[in-house]
Amino acid sequence: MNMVNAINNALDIKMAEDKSVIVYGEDVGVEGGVFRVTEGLQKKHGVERIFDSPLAESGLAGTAVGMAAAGLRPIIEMQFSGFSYPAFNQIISHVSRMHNRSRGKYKQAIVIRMPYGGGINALEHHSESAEAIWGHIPGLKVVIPSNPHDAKGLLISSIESEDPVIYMEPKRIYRAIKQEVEESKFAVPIGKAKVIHKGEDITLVAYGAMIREAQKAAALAKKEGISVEIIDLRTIYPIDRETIAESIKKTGRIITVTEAPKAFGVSAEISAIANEEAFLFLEAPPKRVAGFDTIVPLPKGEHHYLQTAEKILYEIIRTVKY
Amino acid sequence: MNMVNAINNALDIKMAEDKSVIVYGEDVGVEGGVFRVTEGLQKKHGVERIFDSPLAESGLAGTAVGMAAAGLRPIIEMQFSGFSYPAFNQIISHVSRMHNRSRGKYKQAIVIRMPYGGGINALEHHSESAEAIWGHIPGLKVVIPSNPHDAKGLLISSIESEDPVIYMEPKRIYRAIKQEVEESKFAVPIGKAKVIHKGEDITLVAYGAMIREAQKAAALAKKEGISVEIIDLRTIYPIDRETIAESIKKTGRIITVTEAPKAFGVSAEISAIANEEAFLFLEAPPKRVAGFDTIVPLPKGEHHYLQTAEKILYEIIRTVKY
Amino acid sequence: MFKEYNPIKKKRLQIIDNDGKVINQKLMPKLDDKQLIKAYKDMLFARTADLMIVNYQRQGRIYTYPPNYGQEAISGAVAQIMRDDDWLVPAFREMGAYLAKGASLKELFIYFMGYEDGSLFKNAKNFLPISVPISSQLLHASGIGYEINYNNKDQIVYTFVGDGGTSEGDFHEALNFAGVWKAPVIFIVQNNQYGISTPFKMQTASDGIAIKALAYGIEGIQVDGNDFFAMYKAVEESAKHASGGNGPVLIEAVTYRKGAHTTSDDPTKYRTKEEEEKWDETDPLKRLKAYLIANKLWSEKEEEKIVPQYKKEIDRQFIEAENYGEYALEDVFKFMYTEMPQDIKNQMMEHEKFLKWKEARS
Amino acid sequence: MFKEYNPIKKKRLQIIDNDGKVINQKLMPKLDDKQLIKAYKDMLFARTADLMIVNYQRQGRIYTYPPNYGQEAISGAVAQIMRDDDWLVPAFREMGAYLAKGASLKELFIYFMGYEDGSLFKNAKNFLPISVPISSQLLHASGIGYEINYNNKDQIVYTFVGDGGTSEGDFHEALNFAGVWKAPVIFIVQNNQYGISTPFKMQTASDGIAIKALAYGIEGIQVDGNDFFAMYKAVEESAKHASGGNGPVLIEAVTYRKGAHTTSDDPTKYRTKEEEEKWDETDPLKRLKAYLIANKLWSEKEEEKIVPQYKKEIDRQFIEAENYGEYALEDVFKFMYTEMPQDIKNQMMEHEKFLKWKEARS
Ligand SMILES: Cc1ncc(C[n+]2csc(CCOP(=O)(O)OP(=O)(O)O)c2C)c(N)n1
Ligand SMILES: Cc1ncc(C[n+]2csc(CCOP(=O)(O)OP(=O)(O)O)c2C)c(N)n1
Ligand SMILES: [Mg+2]
Ligand SMILES: [Mg+2]
Repeated sequence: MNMVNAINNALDIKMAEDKSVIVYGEDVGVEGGVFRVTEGLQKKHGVERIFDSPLAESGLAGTAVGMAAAGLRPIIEMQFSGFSYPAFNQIISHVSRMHNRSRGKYKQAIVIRMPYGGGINALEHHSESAEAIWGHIPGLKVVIPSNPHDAKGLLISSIESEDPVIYMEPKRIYRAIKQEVEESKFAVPIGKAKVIHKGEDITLVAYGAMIREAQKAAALAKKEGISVEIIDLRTIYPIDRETIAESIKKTGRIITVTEAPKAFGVSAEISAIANEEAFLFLEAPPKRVAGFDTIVPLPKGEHHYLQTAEKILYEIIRTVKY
Repeated sequence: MNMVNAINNALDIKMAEDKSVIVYGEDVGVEGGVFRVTEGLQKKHGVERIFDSPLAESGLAGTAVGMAAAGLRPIIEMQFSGFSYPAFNQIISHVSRMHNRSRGKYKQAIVIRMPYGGGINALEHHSESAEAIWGHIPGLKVVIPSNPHDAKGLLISSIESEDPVIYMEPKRIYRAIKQEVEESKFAVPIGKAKVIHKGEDITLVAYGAMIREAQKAAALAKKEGISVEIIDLRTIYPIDRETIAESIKKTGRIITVTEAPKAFGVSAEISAIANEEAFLFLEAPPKRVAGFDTIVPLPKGEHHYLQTAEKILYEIIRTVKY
Repeated sequence: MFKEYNPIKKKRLQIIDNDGKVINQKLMPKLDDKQLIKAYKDMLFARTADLMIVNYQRQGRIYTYPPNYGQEAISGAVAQIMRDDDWLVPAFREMGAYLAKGASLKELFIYFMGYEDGSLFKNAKNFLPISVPISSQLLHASGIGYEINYNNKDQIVYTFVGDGGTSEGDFHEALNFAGVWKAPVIFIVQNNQYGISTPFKMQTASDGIAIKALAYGIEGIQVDGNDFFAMYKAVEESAKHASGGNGPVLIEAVTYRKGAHTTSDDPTKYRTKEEEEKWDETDPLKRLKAYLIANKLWSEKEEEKIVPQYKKEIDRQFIEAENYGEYALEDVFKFMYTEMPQDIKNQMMEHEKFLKWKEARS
Repeated sequence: MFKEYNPIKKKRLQIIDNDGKVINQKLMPKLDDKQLIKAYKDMLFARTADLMIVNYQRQGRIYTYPPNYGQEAISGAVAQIMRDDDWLVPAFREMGAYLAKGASLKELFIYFMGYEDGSLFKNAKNFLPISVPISSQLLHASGIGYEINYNNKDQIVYTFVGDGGTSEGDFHEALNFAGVWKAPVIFIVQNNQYGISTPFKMQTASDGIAIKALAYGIEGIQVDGNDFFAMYKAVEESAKHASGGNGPVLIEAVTYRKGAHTTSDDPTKYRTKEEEEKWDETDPLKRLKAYLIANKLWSEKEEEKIVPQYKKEIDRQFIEAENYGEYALEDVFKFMYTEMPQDIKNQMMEHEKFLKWKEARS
């Protein structure tokens, strides 16, 4: 399975299992979504359960709030994360708050799926990475898989979560990675990072499409005699401080890799956590390998912006030599 | 002048000076805004130049984009920062991007004013502090004054900025601080923090209404024999790394005070900067005195949430003893 | 009726005049005496409470409150028709509807005293909390409407918004979604002529609000919102329409906010005494009362007797609310998620440590 | 004309039939032969370019592109009327209008090849860049309209959106603001029956889009968007209306997207051949050409002669665009602010250091 198949499979399983699960969004029905993630599901589960919505993202999120309050488990798709912003008010004012506001009376078992990130030679607004913004909003969970297996397991967990989940899909690797993935249902827990590569000298924290780059960087670093530990964050919020802290306590050095803008981003949070959880173990300043504080350039300029294995290696070497 | 007077005064000066400056927003006209910040300006400058808009925040920001492209310098008011979110798409997709997208052809000399922050016993959504979100968006400048003098000077700079500015007003201290403020025009530069209290043992970085708390905490700390340096950040983005770094190099310790949620917030960015700019000088982990990662409680619970001088003192002592 | 009052005809549904005389017998809803008296009492109770809350607020015993004064017929009509199972998706200025849904005044007081607990509405089924971001709640109503159709339920959603709220994008999206989905939602716009200080003519260039229904292919009707009978009739027909699988209805209830926008507002800044007096003539309680008295269903004496009883009851609930007690630290954290994430637990524990330190110091 | 075609009458403005025969002489716009030929040539050029771009894309020489195929009469009409000083606030599917405004194909190619520089439009006055977030541009148009009134300018704003785009909240807010401000904006909805794969009937329950004008108290008109003359007439009258201080107009141009949504889309997934063929009969170029030929203003021979010339010219500009050159690192940073903040400068310098290191290593 590639990631597209895995997500489709998770949706299929949960729709089959639970009639309260419904899926809607722009073009998710007949067409199966612009990335074909929901392909075939309308045929199988019917137009009442998976359907095209009018072109209105606030409408998507706002109606989901009502459906969830009434007991459904809506899964909505934002066609691109860069087009989720018209829904911002509904998400920050209601999706994330209704449960608290009603003192637990009204659940918000909502999943908001959105492809995100750069590297696909797309038009403006199609390459955004705004996970830090969602992470900063109390009441949301924010999840990002880096491979088909996790994509499936995390989506199952997200759909089963009683609380709202922003489920961000690294579209750049939608079809880039194939894995054997169990056909039957399994869950990957939200809130747990995973050490996907053991190492001794330095910790790399990454997620989504950056995992691939981190892995390549680790391979390059190995040739330089540097042993890299890689943590796949998997959940942006609630963030897994323990796994990060433990790794730093071993390696003494940490770099966060993210394609989002640097200022006020995920990498800053991880620097702060490094300080709070493992200050005395730090042998070099926690480093941020992040996007520039600029707009993602159009395709011809995107290579300047994207984080590469070499850029990571460069910072690994600088940090180890510090 | 208190801060309300100072802002009114800055608006008045710029409106008198420059016909391209216009002001609009919900209830800013006849009524002079729900906080009376624009009181009297419609009488003076006319209904064409300062007027009530329909109740629609996306409309406010979106029309400002067009006006600014056509050469006006619109100043719009979001009645509360918690109601700026319907405008989020316009701000992130256009206000912050039009200049870059058009390669400098179309300026976005827009000021978006918004009262923010807690402590006024308000209804839900009236106590938000989302400056980190604005700070994370490339293309915006984000400014927060802590006193009438700076409020005026920073607003003058914001209106004169060729680039868009999110100008956040700590409504809790709208009328709490009175100062002698020059009646004539002066500017406080965007992007420059200010050391407002010299000290030796520890640095407090704060802004907006938290400056008062920081000052009280510094006074309390003094009694404990701790000398505190206070930096008033004044600009969230572009953030003044130099002033922060210099102070840490002297004190070796830093605490950021903010009323916004902690995770992925301003205080994380400052922790990251501390690492990047002054790692070898750090004698204790940079600390975040921030809001909980929760929704600001309604008035009866707000005391739990708000940062107080005592809470800051508590963390000062812990950090100094570290 | 929707044909007869199609908004393009620019007619406003009215059944009694300002003196309570029936001027449209044909459309007079069938209500028996008991029902009529109950309706009036509901409105009277709501108004009594409303005026008292404004006083409580002046005494500093409650925070900001948005008075309903002058708009009671709208909620009053809904109150008589809305069923237990129906949904109520409120804005913030329709107290009569909340009470009908099973909310207690005490809970509302607790809410406006600054506790989230006041949104729990223990005995109210299918009642969302008050929604502050203008118009955003309308989409929730459309979503619930989808659920009702999806599960073939016999329910209707009642939702409220103000005239100012019709300018928000969410108003448009909510009516559009509901139209496409044929969702059984009754959108009630309380056109009280102002959004805070902004007069209706600055909200939109359209001729009223009911006409906006045409943009969504749904029924719309403009109603004299200060005429209880007209409101009753409109809501009754709308409920039939929506229940019958015919989709949503937009009701424009033309009314006037006799009080301030909220207790922090001063309307003398932006409107005239003359205007207020003109609208006073249309007062909804006055009109229904005149009708009842003319029909020997009510008397000044009864009113003089009952109002003090109401006041006592309201005050009792208010004092109960005032004794609601401490806002526990845990309440800040407890409902953020169904289960508290470790991070949030830690933040709470750290804060408790600080509180202990603080106590020890003092 | 706006009265005659008031949307509540459910009439669609049409002037020629599918064979190019005039069926509405009364409203036939007055255009001389030269103007007519120019209009057709503009449309022919746009279509030729459009089809070539789709091919370039297949060859991997340009990125995603949204074809205009089938919708050329709409931009074609605007192109004849829009003045140098007027504003054009585009969506992304009205190439003919861009060219009329002074944009070059070369610039458009540069844009779709992935350079921001392609949005500079050096010779185009008052032309905002292509706007990708659906409907968001409409508010910019309303804002510009305010500026025009504010400074008493003699200008009009032309802005475009699709049928799908009418569902967005920004559509509502833009028309509402423009209505209240009496802004001289012409909102042109290209109702091409689909928003990507979503058919119009799933966007809204309303009977067409023109009727939505009533919600804003502005003029609206439904036009056969594949009829050049009808579009011309509608735009001409709208421009007069807006110039005269009467506020905005909403034009619904009923058309069909003959091509794919973008070059990444496959319409066979969601629509039938029969439907496509039915619409083929209404093709705007075919119809105008038939009119011209019948009036001896054009011939197949002329067309055969001119199309290859167009192709050559288009290819020349395309190749020039292909040689546009490197995207300098600085271009990522340079336009973020009027002056680069130190932080951003530092980020650029740090990246240059890395690039040097990388070069040294290899
Ligand atoms: C999105 C949003 N913007 C602004 C506000 C501030 N605000 C509260 S009430 C109000 C006016 C509402 O007017 P209207 O819709 O007519 O309702 P009314 O108060 O008259 O009942 C405003 C602007 C808000 N609550 N939400
Ligand atoms: C806010 C937003 N949401 C989603 C998209 C993705 N998207 C691009 S074009 C499109 C459909 C537009 O349909 P319509 O408005 O009818 O215009 P058309 O493409 O038919 O010209 C969608 C959903 C977007 N660009 N912006
Ligand atoms: Mg109102
Ligand atoms: Mg379309």
